Amino acid sequence: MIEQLPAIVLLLPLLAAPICSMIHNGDYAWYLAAASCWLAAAAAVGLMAQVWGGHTISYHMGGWPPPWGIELVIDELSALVVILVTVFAALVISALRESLRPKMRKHRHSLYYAAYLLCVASLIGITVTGDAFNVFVFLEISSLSTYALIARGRDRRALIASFRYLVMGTIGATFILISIGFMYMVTGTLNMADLAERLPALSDNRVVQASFAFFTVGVALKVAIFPLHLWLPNAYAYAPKATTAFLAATATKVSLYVLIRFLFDVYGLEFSFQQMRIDLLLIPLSIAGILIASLTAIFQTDAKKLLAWSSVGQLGYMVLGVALLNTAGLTAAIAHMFNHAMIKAGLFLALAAMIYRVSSSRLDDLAGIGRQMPLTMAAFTVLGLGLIGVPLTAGFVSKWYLISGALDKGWVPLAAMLIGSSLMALIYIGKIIDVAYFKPCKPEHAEVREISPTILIPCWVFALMSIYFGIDTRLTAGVAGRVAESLLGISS
Amino acid sequence: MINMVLLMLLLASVYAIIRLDRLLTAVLLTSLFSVLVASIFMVLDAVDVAFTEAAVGAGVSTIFFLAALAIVGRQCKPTPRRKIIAPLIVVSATGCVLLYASLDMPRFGEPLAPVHQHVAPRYLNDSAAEVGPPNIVTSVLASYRGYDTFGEVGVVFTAFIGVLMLLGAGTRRTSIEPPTPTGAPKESMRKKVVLKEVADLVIAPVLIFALYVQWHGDFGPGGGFQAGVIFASGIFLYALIYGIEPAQRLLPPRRLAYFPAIGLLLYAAVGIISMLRGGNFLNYSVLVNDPLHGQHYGILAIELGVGITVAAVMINIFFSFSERSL
Amino acid sequence: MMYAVTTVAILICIGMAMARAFLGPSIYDRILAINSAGTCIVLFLSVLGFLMGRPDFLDIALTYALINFTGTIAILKFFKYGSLGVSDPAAPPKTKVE
Amino acid sequence: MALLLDIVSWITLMIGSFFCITAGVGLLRMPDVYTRAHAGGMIDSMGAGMIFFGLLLQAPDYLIAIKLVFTFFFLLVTSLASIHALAQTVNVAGVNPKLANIVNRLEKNRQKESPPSN
Repeated sequence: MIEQLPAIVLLLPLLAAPICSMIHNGDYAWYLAAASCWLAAAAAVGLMAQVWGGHTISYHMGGWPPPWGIELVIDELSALVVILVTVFAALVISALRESLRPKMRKHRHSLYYAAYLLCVASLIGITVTGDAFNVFVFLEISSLSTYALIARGRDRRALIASFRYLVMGTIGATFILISIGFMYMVTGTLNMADLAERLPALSDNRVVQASFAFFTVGVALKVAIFPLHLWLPNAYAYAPKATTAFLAATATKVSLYVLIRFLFDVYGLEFSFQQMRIDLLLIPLSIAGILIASLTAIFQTDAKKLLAWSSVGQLGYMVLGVALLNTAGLTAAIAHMFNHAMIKAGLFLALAAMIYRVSSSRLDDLAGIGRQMPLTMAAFTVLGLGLIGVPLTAGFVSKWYLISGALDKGWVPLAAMLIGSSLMALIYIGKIIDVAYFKPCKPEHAEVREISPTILIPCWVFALMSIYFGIDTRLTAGVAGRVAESLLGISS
Repeated sequence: MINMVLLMLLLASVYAIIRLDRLLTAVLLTSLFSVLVASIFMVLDAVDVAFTEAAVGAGVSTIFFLAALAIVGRQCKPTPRRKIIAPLIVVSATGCVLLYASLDMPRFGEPLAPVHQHVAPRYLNDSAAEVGPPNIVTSVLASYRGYDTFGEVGVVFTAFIGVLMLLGAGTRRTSIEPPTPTGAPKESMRKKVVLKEVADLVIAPVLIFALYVQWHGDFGPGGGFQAGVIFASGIFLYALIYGIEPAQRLLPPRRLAYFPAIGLLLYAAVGIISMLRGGNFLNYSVLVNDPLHGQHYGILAIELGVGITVAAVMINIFFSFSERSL
Repeated sequence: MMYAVTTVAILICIGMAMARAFLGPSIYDRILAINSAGTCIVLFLSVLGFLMGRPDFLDIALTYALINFTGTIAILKFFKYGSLGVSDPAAPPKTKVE
Repeated sequence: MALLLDIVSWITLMIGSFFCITAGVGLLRMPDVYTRAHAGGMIDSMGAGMIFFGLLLQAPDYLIAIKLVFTFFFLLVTSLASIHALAQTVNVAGVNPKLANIVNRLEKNRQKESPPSN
């Protein structure tokens, strides 16, 4: 049983999805979906327990040894990402039921949960696999299900946003496929560990270089690295309320995980950073992304778009951490993956609760909501402080590592810029808090009440997690530090 | 030599698709393009791939394109010049990188290329003893890399969920009278008679051929995916000749909507049974006492799952599209 | 040898049919030309199987011969009604089915 | 015997090829849809028929032979039916054959040229 865990964590949501689609009663479908998500989360915690301390599990699909068959590989990094995906999926789906209820027919709910589960399963699949082509297969599932989820948004603009994402996502996926094909062409294998063994000898081969270029661009599209982020703000802004919380928390993070995996493990440190000098590309782009996205966020009048632009900026932090190429930077990137996912999921969920009550995400309409919905807004404030990076919240931990990574390199201006950008986060989060607490409430929203506990509890769980992981950093920064050292080849 | 000629024809068809501005023509030429690609795959000896391309690209996707055109209209607006620039840059950059990479690629058909040296020899030499089917492509797809195929079925299923969420299904509308065709009704009836007779003649063989492809996949080219597509196209033919309503009476959409999930679950069930019998997921060798027999049963079962899912998804999508365009 | 000559003849025919598909002028010409090109490709695939000594290529030819028909009918129907879902008067009466 | 089969195959394949090329030229050079449909039908009937017959004589086993027969049969039936349907659609859409115009014109010319009857 225990040795089957890598397959089980993936199969739980993947099998619940078709069953959900067959259940016409949306309520039963929700019970099944939520149960499978929570069980998968438990399995993920079990996986983490097995690999804790730097062990690796290898699971041979179909009993065929790699590189002939497909291998699932789980180490601390992938276990962390699996926990991120499953736990947050479980928390968000608990809230999803309430936010879906009024809009669709019952059977539509079941289909919605099925698409959601497929998305969860595919993200897990991408994370746990040790096979390059398998990454692509599950990337397809995740893309398709994400398009469907986004397109179910409030109005026609959701369809347009989804279509844009579809076009860009397809280009990205094609690039990734070309890249994997090229790698196979020159090595004859698809297994990641096997590729890592064979690629260094071919570092002068132009096919490998081209595959690297295609891969970076393709994944950068999925991660939404500046300037390939154009699909993200609209997709997040027009996606259905609570779904945004899940997508913002997990989808881009898993893509970033793929980027880290391939840059460090498959292509190798030397090839990626010393021969191709990917850091020279990523550092300026991520700095530009942080500044421009934060500035744009400040000038947004729509709360959802504001948070979406803030996501682009926060992804910049993570990419910057990767590109710094020292232990502190990489620790920051990985820890921030987890912390930001947690904070953004909570923020979007709290926002979803407010939108659910006032049916609009414009800042003007949220005026005075802090008095009508004090608990939701309090959670939002706590999470917002985390996003800014106030001490004793999770956001502070990752920013601290990032700044020390910049200082390790001796780049004081960069550290100053990071503090400056945190101030920008203070401004845009402050904008929402200001509107919510200190503006008079609109008369038509005078009747607005507190949201039901099904959404409120997940919100507060995220908020409390954000504080807990600001104090106890064993799971986030601890794992991230060990992973960073092993990725950089430093034996501790 | 044949390769070069086919590639020239392929280029010509691509040029035609780009140059002709009517969408219907573009759809027609796309189907031609797919057959040419299938022929090239054939010349390259990739029979299974050619099979899929011929069935999907030339048949089903043409029909889906048409169904989509019926919803969105036939004309496309001319793209303004400035909007062409960004895609042009992306495409040319991609082309340049591809050309750059082609400088170091192994020579065409080179037996010493890494692809033939590392993983492939075991598939070629040992698959008959380890897995069984004479068609090595089937062994690789269904057993060695069965998990990928499972994922692909998942992709098809996800597409189904997506279409169902966006277009809806089972929303049977009251029948709308078909617009009377311009021209002499007598002649149009006569046309119907010829087509109907031919369709009656062809539909049953198409379905039987689909079953042949389904069960013959171990030996020759084919398998669940191709079989599903061919089966679906037989149903399309029925729906096209007799109209969508009789086809839906034959296959009620409400019940049909279960089948994609059933196919996927059948595939997974094989994997789970092997897990219960102590092997890893999708390890068919432990299904029965003799590993080779286990592989055989496992492959047959999962191919059936693939076939059910693919056929049901295609038919469902077709119904959703056609209902929408009424 | 004889297969090679036939293959060349068929390829020439495909080329000419494609030229007609490109030239048009009416949509009917294009449908006709593409139908003919499809037939030629079926012939090509069959002969190619013999040329390369792999007659099981015939499966693909057979598939395409069957599927091409569905495609052409779909095109004609689309052309006539502007949709694929219209029921035709030639449909069997409701009582007959089931 | 084998030689005889080879010779017959050669002949039929060549006839088939000839029909294919002729039909291709017809597709290109014929003046209107109806006449081109005739050329297109030629590929399906004579071209395909002869080539499949030639191949049939060379078939190594029964399965192949049966598949050849089936392919030819379906090709013949389906492709000719679609050409027929196409021609019908063209006719219903109101396109007149060009040759008909020529015939009409000739008719008119003759009427013009012939001296008035009274």
